[in-house]
Amino acid sequence: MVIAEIKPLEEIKELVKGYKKILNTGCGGCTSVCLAGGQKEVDTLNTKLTLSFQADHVPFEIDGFTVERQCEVQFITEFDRLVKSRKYDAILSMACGAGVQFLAERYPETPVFPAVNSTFVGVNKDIGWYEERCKCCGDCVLGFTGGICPVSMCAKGLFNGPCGGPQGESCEVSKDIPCAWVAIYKRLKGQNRLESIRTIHAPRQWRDQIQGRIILEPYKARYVKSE
Amino acid sequence: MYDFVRGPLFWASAIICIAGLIYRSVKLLRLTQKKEIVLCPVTISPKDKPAPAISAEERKLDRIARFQNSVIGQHPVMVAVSTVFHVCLFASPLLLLAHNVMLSSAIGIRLPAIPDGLADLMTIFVLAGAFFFLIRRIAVPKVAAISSAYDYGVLFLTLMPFLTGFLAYHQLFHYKSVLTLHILTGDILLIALPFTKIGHMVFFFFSRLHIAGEYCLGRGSRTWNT
Amino acid sequence: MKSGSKLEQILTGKNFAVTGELGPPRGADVNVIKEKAKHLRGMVDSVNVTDNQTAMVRMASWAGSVLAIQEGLEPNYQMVCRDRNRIAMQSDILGAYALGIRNIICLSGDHPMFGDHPKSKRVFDIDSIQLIGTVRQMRDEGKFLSGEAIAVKPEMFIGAALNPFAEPFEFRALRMAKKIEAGADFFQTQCIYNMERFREFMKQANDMGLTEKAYLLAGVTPMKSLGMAKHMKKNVPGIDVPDAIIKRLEGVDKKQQANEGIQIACEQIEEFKTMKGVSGVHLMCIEWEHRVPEIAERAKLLPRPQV
Amino acid sequence: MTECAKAKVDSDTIVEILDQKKGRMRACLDACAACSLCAESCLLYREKNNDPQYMPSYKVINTLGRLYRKRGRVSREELEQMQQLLWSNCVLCGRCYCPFGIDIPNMIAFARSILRSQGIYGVFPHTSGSPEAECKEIDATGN
Repeated sequence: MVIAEIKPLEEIKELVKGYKKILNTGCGGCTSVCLAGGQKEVDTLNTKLTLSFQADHVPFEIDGFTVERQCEVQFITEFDRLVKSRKYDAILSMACGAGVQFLAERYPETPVFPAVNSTFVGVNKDIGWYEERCKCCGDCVLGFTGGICPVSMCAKGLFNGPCGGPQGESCEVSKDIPCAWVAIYKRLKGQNRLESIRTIHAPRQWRDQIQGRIILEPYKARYVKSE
Repeated sequence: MYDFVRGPLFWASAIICIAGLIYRSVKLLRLTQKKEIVLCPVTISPKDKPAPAISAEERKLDRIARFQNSVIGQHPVMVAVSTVFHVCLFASPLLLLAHNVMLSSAIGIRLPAIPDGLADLMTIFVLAGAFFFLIRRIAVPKVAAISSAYDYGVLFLTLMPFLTGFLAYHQLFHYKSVLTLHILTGDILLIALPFTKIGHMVFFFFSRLHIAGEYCLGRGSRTWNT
Repeated sequence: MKSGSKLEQILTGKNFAVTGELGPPRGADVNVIKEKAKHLRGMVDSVNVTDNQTAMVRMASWAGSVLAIQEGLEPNYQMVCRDRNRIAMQSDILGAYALGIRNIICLSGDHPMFGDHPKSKRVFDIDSIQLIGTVRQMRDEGKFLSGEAIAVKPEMFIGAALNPFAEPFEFRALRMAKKIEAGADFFQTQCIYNMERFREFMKQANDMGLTEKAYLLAGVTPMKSLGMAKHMKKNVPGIDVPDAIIKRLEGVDKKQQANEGIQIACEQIEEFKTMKGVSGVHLMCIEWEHRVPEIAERAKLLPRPQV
Repeated sequence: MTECAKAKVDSDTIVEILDQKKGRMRACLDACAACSLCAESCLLYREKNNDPQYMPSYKVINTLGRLYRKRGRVSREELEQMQQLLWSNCVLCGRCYCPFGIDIPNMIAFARSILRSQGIYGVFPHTSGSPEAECKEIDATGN
């Protein structure tokens, strides 16, 4: 899932400064799961902002509303009624960058601000501990790397690693990070699949260079423009 | 009848209660296992600037916001009533002078006793709490939606010894019958304690204090087996 | 001949090659290069011109290489994958060739985290093996990575780096094989201190027939002091300093440590001269260029052959 | 999925799965005091105007709770009602609060796996539920 981190309060305050009536929107998807932008975080942030602006003697009003996911139209339309009736000056979104933009697109006349930093696609290692596993590079190589991603786990993102830098089994950048390629080598050796990294992997055709778009095969007839 | 509920039945139910609670605790222990807490460095890069220190003011804000949005801040009445209810539920029967005198004469140990007036007040709190819960169950839609006969039954079961105890203390109705009923319902409650949802007392201390999770109040040093 | 560079001629002529290192300055001062070149001229066959070494901003390595040519040295133009994508790299290769550069060394590069801009965005569009393949394709097939034809091919002698001391050890020879397959003509190794492990590695490389397909120059860095030895053992990634070296430096007077360091290096070079599969040495005397003549002299590497 | 297979409920399989986590799940179900304090922690409960059907405890009691109570002997219709509660009424964001520390999301996930064993899958607004139905729907659009 997308892992996000809540922005420092000062930064959020700076973003919404000057707007008197704000809607803070939570997301029940990834940012909720990683404890960054769910309903509880919306409530807590709203209390903090209210108290903080109160202390500054700045008029400020904030509502909170959380929907299933902000990356789907059918869920963000839930905000329509509120946005129309309450006439907000600005919207804060605690969803990932995708959700923020989807909201901004739906309410083009209202400024939409992010309250979290989307950081990576990762796993839930333990409660409150998340680790990156995927860079969404658009061309998965896990098949030949023993299920260990060199794009996100190797500091240099090498496809023909390891470089000359590992210190023991650690990456050259920090002894606290395991070298992805040492791990790849070991796993493939254990599976008797070293062949797959003895061959040279050619420069790849990066797919994450322009905005990504996927239309599933069965839906192509429905959406794809005919030339 | 009086002698039976006071004598053999009481001892039987006391033993069943204690054994049952131990059984529940052991079972929970066996359903869970020690969780190894892996330590990891907070910053990976030695050149990462340490996060700016959070100001005392922001910490205070954070505390207030957390408190206001916690269950205490959101449902102060409910939390207050249930806290008082639970404290009195335990304290009044355990610390009642009359109970302790009997306990002392039977097995020679006794707990510190509280004045009868205070115990009486505590009983009233328990009854009031039970009444509050009852009204809540009936009148609040979200509670009504999940309330079954079992929930009412357990509430009744919990309430009865206190109601009869209160009546007996104030010598209302036929004393001996009320007293017998008091002891009988008390015995039944003791037996029911480990085997009904009242067993949440064990679960609460176990789960909230020991099982890792967002709302864990302790270190979270245990986890479920599967 | 692939490029006809002096280094290539020396190596193909079965002469024991010596390469040196010339780090461009952290500034636009040409005199720094002139000064360093003065000590290296005539002592080594070609010099590595490093590409923003340890991720610190320095004068561009192609510019340093051109300045080296002007000073009468043949440059081994280093190129790392850290800072440029495949477009910039191919364009720099064309430019370098046009300016008279004939040797190129393709490297991954140190991570930006080590440098003065630790939070810059790393590129690594292609990795070092892919870069070797790119240069080979440009030279041998006359094609860009895209497959389109190049009007005048950049004919470069392609070098690569090799660290026999990093994990996983068993994979290091295989990686050398991969680099040869990609198109590496010669290798320079990481600084060697652990001779035992190096001998082991060479045996592996010889057995696999790798040293018949590419030239290998053994990396030598004389210890300036005990402090440097300890620092390298502790802090420098991928360098294996055995305790014996530390002990040997500890055994001599502080003033004699530099001398002892050079002595150790000379002994190593003597062994490399006769070691099967080793075609030369790569002398990395970091910020110690003025001692290169002395080292070359004492290691009996002089005079350098004329080609 | 044929209509015939759809009508049948394989109670043995349900019981088998129920038994796998019996100790833990029963302990959790037994601990629920039906206090309703979990309600507000559910974003859907609040989004849907405090509809009790979205309350975490309601969802668990009426799905997993019922499956244990009836020892797996439930009708297809009951399972379909559970499907509503487990998929439409829950996004499994994992944030339910329980004063006793009952791990409600885990119980919902477990109940979902039981329903899947009976060929009942997530309900999505654009499909009729099962992957088979989704395929059919796509076929119907001419692909």
